[in-house]
Amino acid sequence: MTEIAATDTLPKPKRDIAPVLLPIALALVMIPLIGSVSSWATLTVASLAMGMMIFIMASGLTLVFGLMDVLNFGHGAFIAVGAYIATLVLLPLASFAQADSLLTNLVVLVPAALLAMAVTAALGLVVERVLVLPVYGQHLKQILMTTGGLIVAEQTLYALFGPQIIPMPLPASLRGSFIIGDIAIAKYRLLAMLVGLVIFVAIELVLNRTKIGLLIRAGVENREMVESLGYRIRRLFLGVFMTGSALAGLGGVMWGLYREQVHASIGDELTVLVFIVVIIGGLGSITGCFIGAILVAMVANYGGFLVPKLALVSNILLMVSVLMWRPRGLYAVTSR
Amino acid sequence: MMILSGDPPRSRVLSALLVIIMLALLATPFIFPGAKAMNVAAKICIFAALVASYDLLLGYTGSVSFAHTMFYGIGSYAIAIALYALGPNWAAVAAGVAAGLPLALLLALAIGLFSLRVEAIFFAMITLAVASAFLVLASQLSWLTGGEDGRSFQLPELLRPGTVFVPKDWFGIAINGRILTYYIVFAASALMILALLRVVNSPFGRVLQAIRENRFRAEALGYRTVFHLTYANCIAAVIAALAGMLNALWLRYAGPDTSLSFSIMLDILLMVVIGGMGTIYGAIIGAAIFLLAENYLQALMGAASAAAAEAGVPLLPGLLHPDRWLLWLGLLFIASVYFFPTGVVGRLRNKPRPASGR
Amino acid sequence: MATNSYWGCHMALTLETRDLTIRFGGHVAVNGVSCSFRPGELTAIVGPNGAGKTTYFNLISGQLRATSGSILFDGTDITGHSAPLRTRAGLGRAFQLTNLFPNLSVEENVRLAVQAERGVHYDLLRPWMARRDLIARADAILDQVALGNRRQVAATALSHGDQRKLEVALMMALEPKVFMFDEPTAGMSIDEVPVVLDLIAKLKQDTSKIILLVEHKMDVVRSLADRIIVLHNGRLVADGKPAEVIASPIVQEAYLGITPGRSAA
Amino acid sequence: MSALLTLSGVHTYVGRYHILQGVAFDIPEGQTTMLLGRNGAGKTTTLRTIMGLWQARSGTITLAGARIEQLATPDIARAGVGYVPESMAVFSDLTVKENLILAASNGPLDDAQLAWIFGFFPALKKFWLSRAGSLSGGQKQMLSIARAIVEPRKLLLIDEPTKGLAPAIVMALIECLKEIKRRGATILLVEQNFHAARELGDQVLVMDNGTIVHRGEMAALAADVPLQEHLLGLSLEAHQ
Repeated sequence: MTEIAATDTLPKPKRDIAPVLLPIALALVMIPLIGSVSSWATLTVASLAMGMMIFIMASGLTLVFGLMDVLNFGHGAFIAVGAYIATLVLLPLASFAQADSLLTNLVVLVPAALLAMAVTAALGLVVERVLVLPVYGQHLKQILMTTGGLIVAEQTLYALFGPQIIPMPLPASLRGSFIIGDIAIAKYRLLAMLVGLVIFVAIELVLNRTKIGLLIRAGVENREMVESLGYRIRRLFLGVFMTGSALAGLGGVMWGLYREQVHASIGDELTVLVFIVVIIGGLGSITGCFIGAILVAMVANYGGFLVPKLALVSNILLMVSVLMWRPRGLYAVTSR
Repeated sequence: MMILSGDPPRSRVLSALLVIIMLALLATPFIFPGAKAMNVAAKICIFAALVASYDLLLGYTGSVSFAHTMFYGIGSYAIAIALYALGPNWAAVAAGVAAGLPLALLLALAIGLFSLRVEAIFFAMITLAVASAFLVLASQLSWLTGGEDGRSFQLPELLRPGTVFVPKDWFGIAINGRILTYYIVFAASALMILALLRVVNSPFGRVLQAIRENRFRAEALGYRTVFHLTYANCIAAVIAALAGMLNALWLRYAGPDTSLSFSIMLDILLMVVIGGMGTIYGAIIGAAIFLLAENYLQALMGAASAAAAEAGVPLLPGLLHPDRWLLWLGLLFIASVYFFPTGVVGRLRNKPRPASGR
Repeated sequence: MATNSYWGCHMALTLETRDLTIRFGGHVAVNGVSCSFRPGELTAIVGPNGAGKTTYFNLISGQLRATSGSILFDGTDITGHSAPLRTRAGLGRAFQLTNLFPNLSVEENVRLAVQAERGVHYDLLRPWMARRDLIARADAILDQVALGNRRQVAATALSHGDQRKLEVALMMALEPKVFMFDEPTAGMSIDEVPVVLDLIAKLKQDTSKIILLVEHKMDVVRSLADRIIVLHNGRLVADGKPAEVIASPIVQEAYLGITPGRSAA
Repeated sequence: MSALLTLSGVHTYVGRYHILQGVAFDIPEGQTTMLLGRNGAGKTTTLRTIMGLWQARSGTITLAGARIEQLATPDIARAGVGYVPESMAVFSDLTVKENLILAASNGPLDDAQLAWIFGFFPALKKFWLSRAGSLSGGQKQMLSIARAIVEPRKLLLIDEPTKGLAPAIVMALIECLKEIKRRGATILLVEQNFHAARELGDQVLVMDNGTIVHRGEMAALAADVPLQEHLLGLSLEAHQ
């Protein structure tokens, strides 16, 4: 393969890094406001962990919109389904989960997560075929159909699992915190950060280093041309939709463990959060989604600490101020 | 014709249905005595108006808003809080109206103007986010709103059941404050629906349809569409708030579950889609079908569920349980968006005119 | 030509672009076009595909904003005005791709334009049927464009030719001072063309109006235009009477890429 | 001389518009066929219908003996049709290299392919790792054509490649297309620029109102001024 040195290139477009600096600046500004470094560190870690979980849930939604211009208002259903499915494994095998060995814990945790992802991916397949396929290109009907899907999914969960809150205790080895100096970092938050980061890096690698990723990026820009080059974009899209659903399911499992309980309405709650994140990030942008998730989590955590009253509307304020700055979100996808 | 603003039902079956519903609602206190029937009838009136105001947005401008219950809730809470705080008198009612309507108007204006700055496709998501924040706010500010418990209050003397105008022995039914309240609800709802019918059939309403059909061209004709859309948003919000006020007066209570919750938003969506988007009449049909079904079919579901449980059929009892009512509605909703996007009214109107009508 | 008497008149309507330029990225779609248009004169704008004709139209009617240069209309600089504002000032525009309200009826389409012209924007307390004045005006226009018998038909159900007529009707309803036609006969079958040409010819009789026409078909241009301007690669390369412009060697050579008589050799 | 592509009785609707009204023609193998006609005659619709981007409502399209009118666009592409749309449609967020990798169906490009592409379009070598969006119009057009010829194609559909390009670039582009021709490609080329059409065409089809109104040798049309006047006189470009 001949590699040609890119010395003689056209002026490269400047990388737009202002949005990346935003959460960093926000974190730094908070140090004096919060006063105590240890509280600040705990809050920052909590923000990052929460942000990663939200990112995992939101990434699929934003990709699906970017690639196929489909607004999925039922995305929250995958989150709830994922969490419930995990309890099917975690609760019967509670003795494994509560054993004091990390290995034994993982023996139940990993299959639980994998099962949740498999089920939500399969559900994604059905949703795409039944609800989304007939209404391509019609935003209004997409919103209505997928909202209907959300109701049905939520109600089915009630019917199958009952309306009560199901406890979802953290495995024993993930409880507690690491203490560094006077800073306590919860183990589970570290895990959440790690998983989120791995997924972010994985998505970025797939998008930027593989042919599938190349196809997705090209498809976001011009679907017809991708087809004209001989690629079946419908299949690619179905793949992305299922992956997005599976990630939402994984996010649901992680959120359930984070809250240590599951309820069918977590779909509703998180739908709103996820929407705010993808709007802030710019519909269709993974990087924007990542930053948006961290910002939302930071505002929730710092805001909840500093002015608990304001925490109620903090997400709205965040969304409004970001959109006032950039009406199409942090990283607007240019083709639409 | 003038009262219907030149937009008659245009279908014999539809006209008949509407007349039947109107007459039934008008006569409910006399022909279906009992608190339950009156409650259902009052709710149909209120929701018909509420859904019609939502139709102004969804059907006539083509924008999906999830914040409609927020305005409904503002109306409900304004009345409830005012009567709770100022006591059961007409001044309190007036105060509630004077506080609630401007608040709804301002919020609608703010949302409208803000969403103009951003991408049109964000509108549905932004309204969802704002509405959910408002819901949280309402349940958290419990010193004002009573939190999850909501606010119960006393009605002014005139509207109380104890106030009897015509004693029982005249018609067999006592004409009391409760019945007066019912007719206030009925008349106010009818007025609101007629007003909305006027709005959508006015020159302004035509512009809204034009924007829905082809926004670019509407602007090329010289319409500043952003103002029209914001205006429509404000009208819908004010009507929704008024419907909320009626709701509070009827229930003597305002709380998150009766006026703000997301499930009411879903009910509104279902009613407007089932009835028929972009018709206003669809709101009446949708509200009547939905609420009758909700109140009377649920009992049927309960019986079926019990029977299935007795027969030992697995899963079915859970699925047929009255609490799973929304599950079936959700399925119905998907099916109607897919198969009957024009709803009942659209279907009836599209049908060839009956032979006798030619 | 009935136009000469107007040239000396200082009170007459004016439309002028000065150094009008728009860039899309690195591409200069319209490049420093200065031109003024006079009432009572139909100016045809011609040029090859991609020459910038429609872009030039969009700049004048406000669908696009100029990168630099200015547009003067009736003594006012309208460069910064939005499209609705320009429409209200009297710039009427018919679109190249038919651009109607597809699910509204023919009469509703025209009434919307009449209503816009009369400035009836927020009248929401009177029903449509009470506005006899608007309805009568719309009916009159429909009769003028020979669509009177199709009032109740949804715009989307019309034939292509009828849709173009409706498009012209919308513009007439706006009673503009400037009529801008963007390929009014594009995609029409042969028998539909004369109706639209007649309509434009009728409009021409009112010598207080400015009429601009983007057109490919030379027979149309020849039969209607009093003046031709030629755009090429975004620049104005020729301006004059039809016969002169078509014959001019600059246009033949530089713009057509064909030297007269040589192609046969 | 065998026909590589045959259209017969093709009708295409776009929305409610009946654009192609019974289009029928043959494309002989190894030749360049020009598709001429005024704006709105249906030229682009013809290419899009062949490519499957708009579905023909009736009629048949045969490519090398196989019916393709029912196939989806990707399958038509795989059957060997390369498409260069009017708007060029390069992926502007992707680099030149990535644009070409997508066009190569079997993984990365090999040296021979690269040499062949760079032979035609040296500019692409120069801007190999730049974003395609930052290229000039002419360079984008070249990238778009390069993308269509990276893989051997039975048939190339090219829609108005010279549109909006400066005269010098048009000349260079014509040379490139001539070279592609010399190597035996079969091309269906939509063109408004009569000069370019005359330079490149072997055969010519003229469309009007959704049907083919003339077919013949390009050279014959180029020599016959009255016929040009008759067929194309409606458009200023061809006007003599």
